[in-house]
This record gives sequence, structure tokens and C-alpha cells, in this order.
Amino acid sequence: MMEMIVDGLSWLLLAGGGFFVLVGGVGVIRMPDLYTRIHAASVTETLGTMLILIGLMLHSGWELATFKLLAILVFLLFTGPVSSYALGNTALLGGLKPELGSQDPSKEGRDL
Amino acid sequence: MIALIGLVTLTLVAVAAIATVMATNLFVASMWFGIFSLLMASNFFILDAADVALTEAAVGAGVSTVLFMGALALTGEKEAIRSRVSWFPMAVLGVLALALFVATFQQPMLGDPMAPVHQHVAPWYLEQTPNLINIPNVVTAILASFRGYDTLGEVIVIFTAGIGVLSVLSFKPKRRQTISSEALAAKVRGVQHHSILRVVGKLVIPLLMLFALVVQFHGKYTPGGGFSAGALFAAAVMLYGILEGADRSAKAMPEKVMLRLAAFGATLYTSVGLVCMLLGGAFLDYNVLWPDPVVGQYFGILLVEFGVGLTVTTVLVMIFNAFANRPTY
Amino acid sequence: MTLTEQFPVLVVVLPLFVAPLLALLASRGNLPWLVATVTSALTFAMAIALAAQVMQTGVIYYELGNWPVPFGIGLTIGPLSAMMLMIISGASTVALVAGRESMNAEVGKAHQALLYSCWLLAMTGLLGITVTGDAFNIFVFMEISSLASYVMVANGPKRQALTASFKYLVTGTLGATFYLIGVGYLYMMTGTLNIADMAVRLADVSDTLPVMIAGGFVILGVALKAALFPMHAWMPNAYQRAPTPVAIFFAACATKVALFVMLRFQYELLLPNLGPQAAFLSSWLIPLCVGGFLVGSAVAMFERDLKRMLGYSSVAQLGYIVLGISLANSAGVTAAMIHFFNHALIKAALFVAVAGMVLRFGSSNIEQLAGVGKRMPWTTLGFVLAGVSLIGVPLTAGFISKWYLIQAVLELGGLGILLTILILVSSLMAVVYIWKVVEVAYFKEPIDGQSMVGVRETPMPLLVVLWVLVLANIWFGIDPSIPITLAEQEAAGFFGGTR
Amino acid sequence: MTLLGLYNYWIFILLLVVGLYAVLVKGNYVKRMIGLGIFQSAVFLLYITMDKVEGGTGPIMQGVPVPGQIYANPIPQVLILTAIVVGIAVTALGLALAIRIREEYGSIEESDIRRLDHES
Repeated sequence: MMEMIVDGLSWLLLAGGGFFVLVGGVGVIRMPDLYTRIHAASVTETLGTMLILIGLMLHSGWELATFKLLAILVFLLFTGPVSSYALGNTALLGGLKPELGSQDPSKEGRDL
Repeated sequence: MIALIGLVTLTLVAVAAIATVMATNLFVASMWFGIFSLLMASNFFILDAADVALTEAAVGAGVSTVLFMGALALTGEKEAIRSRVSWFPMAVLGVLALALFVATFQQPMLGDPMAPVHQHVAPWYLEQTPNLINIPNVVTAILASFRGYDTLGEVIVIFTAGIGVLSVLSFKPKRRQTISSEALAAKVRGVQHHSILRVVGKLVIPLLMLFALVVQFHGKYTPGGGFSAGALFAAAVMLYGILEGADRSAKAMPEKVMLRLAAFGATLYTSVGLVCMLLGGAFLDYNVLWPDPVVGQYFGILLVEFGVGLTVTTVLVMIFNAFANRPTY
Repeated sequence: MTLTEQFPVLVVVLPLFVAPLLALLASRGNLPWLVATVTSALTFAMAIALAAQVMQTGVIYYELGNWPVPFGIGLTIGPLSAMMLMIISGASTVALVAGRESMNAEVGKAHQALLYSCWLLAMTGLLGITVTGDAFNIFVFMEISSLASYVMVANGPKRQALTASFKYLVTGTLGATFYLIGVGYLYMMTGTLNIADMAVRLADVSDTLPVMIAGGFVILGVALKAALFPMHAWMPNAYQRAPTPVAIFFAACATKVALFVMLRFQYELLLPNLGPQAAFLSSWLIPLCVGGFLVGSAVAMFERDLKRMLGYSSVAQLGYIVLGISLANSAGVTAAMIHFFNHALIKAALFVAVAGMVLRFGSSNIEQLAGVGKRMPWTTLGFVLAGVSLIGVPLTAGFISKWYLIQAVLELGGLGILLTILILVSSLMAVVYIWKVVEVAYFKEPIDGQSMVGVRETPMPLLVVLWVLVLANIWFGIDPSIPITLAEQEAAGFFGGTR
Repeated sequence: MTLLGLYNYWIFILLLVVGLYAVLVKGNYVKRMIGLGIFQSAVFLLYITMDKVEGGTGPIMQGVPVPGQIYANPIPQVLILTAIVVGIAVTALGLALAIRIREEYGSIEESDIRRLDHES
């Protein structure tokens, strides 16, 4: 019984993680400029991967693999946001203006 | 299921390769190349080659991307666009691809256990390694002992690349086109204005080094060995250089010391072989190193792997420092 | 094991051991040069000992790490390998002894320690290719020698050296990687990397496409490395731009090692097992060889730079060698092997003489060498005699090569006569370009009389080396027993099926 | 399913052609080095494809040997480990040369360099 619950939970988490990764991917394509795209990508980076990793941990049970997954999780929690920050900060310092509103239609869908 | 994931990653590999070549901004191209290598590494993992995957991830996606960046900072990132299409190379490539494609139908399928490669030499290694060398990782056993001579050659290749880069960059152009010393300092200073990056990045460095040591000395039991450990260790130093400024990484790891250590690593490898010779065996015959041949093998592999790791680390660090600390002329 | 039993591996390991230590030497004085020369000379001595042993007792085998052969890496020194060992280590020694002053003139002392270290590494790589019996091991040592060679070319005095080196790097890497693909396909179909073992196992899968592809890739890769026409563009460039001593070394042996690999694959693997398909492959080579020696000689006639001229002449000479290889008969392969030896002697002598002239004139432009015959009589005479040998006049080593080659070609019947005529045409063109130098050297007054005042004869070591080589050219033209014995032994091995 | 078993080879061919295209056609020296990198990676893929055995694991014999356990072929892995190192060595040297060429010529475009060499 217990096993079944854990198993079901793990699949649920995996599916949820998969969903958020997909959402992030769609977001990266659909969003208009770099900053919003980073925003979308960070959904993949944090929520998506976190759910998947936890799901995998539940799946593997009390094994060495679980600790490795935990280590990966911690590592990603540190590096993911930092890399998003670095990307955004560099873009800003590099002179890339965020697109605010749509007053200027010529900038619509500007590619990077 | 795994095969399906393999198909997807392989397709992505192909996409990344095409994107790499199509990108006209070289900075973008080298980023794509890093992605390409990482995808390639994950694909290697799917194909049961964990050692190769680890090395490709560290070398291809890590070190070589950093080297490309270092070079681009000195050479400029825009590629001139050619309007002319050269048909001759395209035609040659087309013929080549066609010939290769037709030949694939006579090649063994992926994973076919009856393929000739799985029939002849390989089973012997899998059978005999536990008896003769007694370490679990057969890849390491072959790398360091059965085909140790190849690996010696590789160490020499990487050493040659190291002194080659030093030699090529030891020439300075006669007339300096100028760059102010402040600009140079700004260039080598790395990302010091990004405190968050520096703090988090520096948290990663010790972990990376620890992992490199595990890969180095635990490589007999798990995937790993001198090559991947060396690349990881060098990556840690490169990370330090990027975060704190290349002049500091050059100070921490001075060129002279690196060169000596690189030469020491290569010499250590050769010396192990020569000692075996002095003890009456063939070159690289670790069996004679100890009364019990299996123990002899153990020590031999330990020493040569250390030599490999040392040389790879120091050479890669040396090359990084040489690139990153070079003023733009 | 006794010391002599270790020679097969020591001949590779000695320079390989010394090279990293040499890189650490302070670049002052002549110490790096001395260390490199002594190492090279010791290697040469070992090579001679090995050759003597091979001539007496036949092929030498050595198992590295004492692992049985298809599992570990084995060394195989046959007669041809022994000859190549002598050529490589001999050329290196000669170039080092003769080239010291040129090196000092062209490359600053501060750069020399690393350069000489690369020199030893390049030599190690070439030696390693010739002794090994393992297909992948060839790749590894090919890369050692190539990387070191790129660095050495890049050390040349002009900025064009850098582009020459870069082109060499791209071509060389393409060649090595093609070779690696070929070996991959062979491995895929046979499951082994040892060449002898491969030859045995190839018989079962000989008529499959992947094996054909493998043969094609190996030949293509090696041809790129060997600067076979029309893939030769990098070579004259590299010879011209490299420091002159490096050019001596390369001209005598570097591309020949690639041809050696081609020869081994052709005769040990492809021809015995693939039969008609391999003959088909090599029939593709013949027009390339003919194009090579015609175009090479023709371009050499019009070159104004002496080093470049000799580079194109090498393209032509390599054409002769590959022609011998692709004839697929015993006489042809014998001729090719004899020309390995003789061409090394000829080109080394020519380049040593050129090194002397460049050292004194500071230029290798033929026009500017006017009057060199009077100022440097011995050097010029040496050049002319070596040139005579290049043309193939009787009583010189070059004649022996041509003689054997034409004999082999004539075995083909009608086509053979055509080829013979073309070879003779190419030799006539060689007469033209050598004569061009003679004319300038002896019969032309210097454009500017003043510039000749300070010019003296070349330094003694260089002159001695030059004349040793020239006399060797004549000696092996009169008594060519050593190269012929070795070549015939090897050819008998290929065609007698003993290996 | 038969065709999927050859998919790896096809990607190998594609990468080979893409890499070679960049080396032969592109005029920028750094781009050529990138092309060379792709070309070499193609070869890695060719070799690693050979090592896979259906139902096998990586060639690491940990713990108690399981009878009938199938392992992947370790030899291609060893070869490619060394080939990767060759790759990075060539890349590093090529980039160093590109840096020097840029310093001497002010450009790393083939066409510019040819023009400059022609002028001098």
C-alpha cells in the first residue's frame, strides 16, 4: 500500500515536472525579449527540474542514488538562479533594453 | 525507452551542429559548440560509455568552450560573410556522404551482440581483467595497462600541445597596436563586479576539485581516471580565473611551475615504464613492480594515472592562463 | 631482458623521455641543442643496431607490458621499419648538426628550448609510427609528430610561417581524422586493432562495403599527410616558411612516414584480402602520381624561391614513390622502398646546402644567389652533385631509384611505356630547375657587387655534413646493397605471404 | 526497427559532412577550428556507437559478479578517451596560432590574409 502511494506520488511529481519543463520551453519561444524569456526559462530550471528530481528520489527509495539526486538538486538550486541573474545582468550592462509595452511595433518579436 | 531518448538526443546533436556552423557570430557559435558537446556527452552516457561521457562533458563542453572564448576575446567575434557558394566542396561532400550512407546497410546494428567487435578481443578483456588486474573498471584497466603505451602517447600529445601553445605565444608582435594597461586589467579582471556570481562560483570550486580528486583516485572503481580528473581540475582553476581575474589564476598557478609539473607528469609515466624495464620486464610491464603481479598492476596503474591527471591539469591550466592573460595587440 | 632486446621500444622512448626534460632547460647557450643532438645521435645508433639485427635475424617483435599481442600493443620491426628508423633518426641528427647556426640565426635563443623539445617529440612520433604494429597506436604517434611539427613550422622567422602552420594543422588534422575513421571501420568489421591480426580476420569480410570505405579513408587520410598531389598545397609552404633546419628534417623524412603507413596498409591489409577492389583503389592513385610528378616538376621550374622549388620537387618525388606503391607488384614496391632511402639522402643534402646559402645570404630567392658558386664553392658543388643525383644520373643514388622504378613500370606493358616516357619528361624538368640554380650560381654576376663582400664559405659542421651526404649519394649509387637488401626482404615478406 | 539501428551512423555521416563543410568552406580561422571540432566529434560518435551491446551495462564490474551480465565493449571507449584529448590539444594549438595570426595580420579571415600576403 505504502509503496503504491510513493510510486503514484513519484509519477505525479515526474509528470508535473515534465509539464513545467514544457511550459518553460513554450515560454522561451513565445516571450518577446530576453528578460521575459529568462523568466520563462527559470520555470524549467527550478520548478521543473526540482519536481523531476524529487520524483526520481521517491522512485529510487533509500539508495545511494537518492543522495546523488539530492546533491544534484542542491547544486541546481544554487547555480540555476545565479546563472539567470548573470545572464540578465550581463544583458543589461551590455545595453540591451527591456521591451516595455508595445508602443514601438517595429521592435515586435525582435530576435536575439 | 533508453533507445528512444538516444534518438532524441542524437537529433538534438545534429541540430546543434548545424546551428554551430550556421551562426555567423563566433561567440554564439562557440556557445552552440558547448551545447553540442554536452548533448554528445549525454548521448555517450546512453550508449554505456560513462568514462567517455564524463571526459567529453569536462573537455568538450567545459574546457574547449572556455578556450574558444579566450581566443575570441583576442581575435574578434564577427565572421565575415561570404556570398559566394562553393559548389565543388559541396559536391565532394555529397558524394562522400552518399558512399558512407550506402555502406551503413552492411554495418552491424546498434547494440547487436553478434557484431564482430564483441566477438574478438573485447571478451578477453572482460574475462581476464578480474584475474590479471583486479580492478572493476575495465576501461581504466585497458587504458592504463593493456594499452598503456597509447595512453603514454596521449600524455605526450597533450604535453606537446602545452609547450606548443607556450612556444607559439612566446612571440610578441613587433609593433603594438596599443591597449591601455587599464583596459588590459579590465579584461583579465574577470567578473569582479558581480558579487553574487563570485560568491556562488567560489562555492562550486572546492566541490569541483573534490570531485576531480574522486574521479582521479576512485577511477578504478567508478567511471573516471586521469583524463577526466585532469580536465575537471583544470575547469575548477579556469572557473577561479573567470571569477577572480586571470592574473590571479596565473599567480596561483604560475606558468613555470605548471610547465615543470607537466613535464614531471609525463616523465613519471615514462619512468614507470623504464623502471619496469630495469626490473627485467618489458616496457610498462607493471607485473614486475611487486612480487604479486596483481599488486604490481595496482601500483603501476595508480602511478601512471596520477601522471596523466597531473599533465592534463597543468597543461590545460597553462593554456588557459596563456590565452586569458595575453594583451590584445 | 637484455638491453639490446629493449632497443625496439627504447628507440622511441629515449627521445620521448628526454623531450619533456629538455623543455625545462633554460634557453641559454647551446645546451638545448646539445641535448637534442646527443639524444638524436643515440637514437640513430640504436636504429643502426636494429637494422643490422633485422638483416641478420628477420622481423623483430616486442610486446609492450608483456601482454599477448592482439590484446596488448605489439611492436613489429621489419626490414622497411628498420630502414625508416635509420632515415628518421639519421635525418634528425644531420639536420641538428648542420642546422645549429641557421637555427641561431633564424630563431632567438629564448625560443629554442621549447623548439628543440618539439623537435625530439616530432622525431619520437615519426619513430613510433614506424615501429608499431597497432593501427590505433599509429594515430597516436601521428598526432605527436604532427602537433610538434606545427609548432616547429610556426617558429619560422616571417609571419607567413603562422599561416603556413595553420594550414598544415588543418590539413594534418583532417588527414589524421580520416585515418582514424578508416581504422574505426576496420575495427568495426574485424574487432581488432593489431594490423597483423586484422589482416587475418579481414579475409572473412573482405567483400563488404564498409571495408572498402575503410581502405578509402585510410589511403585518403595518409595521402593528405603525405602531401600527395592534389593535396600537396600545404607542403611547399611549410618547407619554405619553417626554420631552415626544420625544413631539412621534414624534407628528408616527414611525408615518407605517411607513405610508409600507406604502404603497410596497402600490402599487409588491403591487397592480400581485397584483391580486385584494392587494385581498383590503387588504380585511382596512378593518375594522381603522374599528375604529381608532372605538376610538381613543372611548378618547380618556375619557382623563384629555392626552398619552395625543392618543396615542389618533393611533390614530384613523392609521386614516384606512390607510383611504385600503387603498381601492386613486387618490383614496384621494392622501387618505392629504395626511393624512400635515396630520396631522403638527396633531399637532406640539397636542403643542407640551401641552409648554408640561406645562412650566408639571408635569403632563399634564387635571383639573389648570383655568384654563390665563386663565394661558396664547396657548398655549391655539393648542391650540384645532390641535384645530379635528384635528376637520376648514373653512379648516383637517384639513378638506382629511377632504374628500379622504370623496370617495375615496364612490367605493366603498354601503359608502362607511356609511364616511362612521363617519368623521363619529369626528370628532364628536374634538369631544367637544377640547371637554373647552376646558371645563377656560376654564370651570373651579382646584381649588386657590394653585397657579396662579406660572404664566406659555410661553417665547417654544415659543410662536413653536406659532403658526407653527397658522398653517401655517390656511395649508394655505386653500391646500393643495403637499401636493396632491406627493400627486397620486405617485398618478399609482402608477396611471399610470410607475414 | 532495423532502420533505427542505423540511426547513429547516419548522424555520424551528417556531423562529418557538417564539420567538413565548415573546415573547407568557411574563411574564418576560429570557425574552421570549430568545424574541426565537430568533425572530430563525429568520429567519437562512430566509435562509441560500436561499444553498445543490447541489454548491457557500462564495463564496470562492481560488487559480486552477476552471471550472464553483459557489458559494453570497453575498447572503443578507451580509444575515444584518448581521441578526445587529441581533439582538445589540436584545438588549443590551432587557437593559439589564430591568435598569433590576428596579431600579425590584424585579421583571421582567409581572404584578408591572402590579400596581405599578396601585397607584401
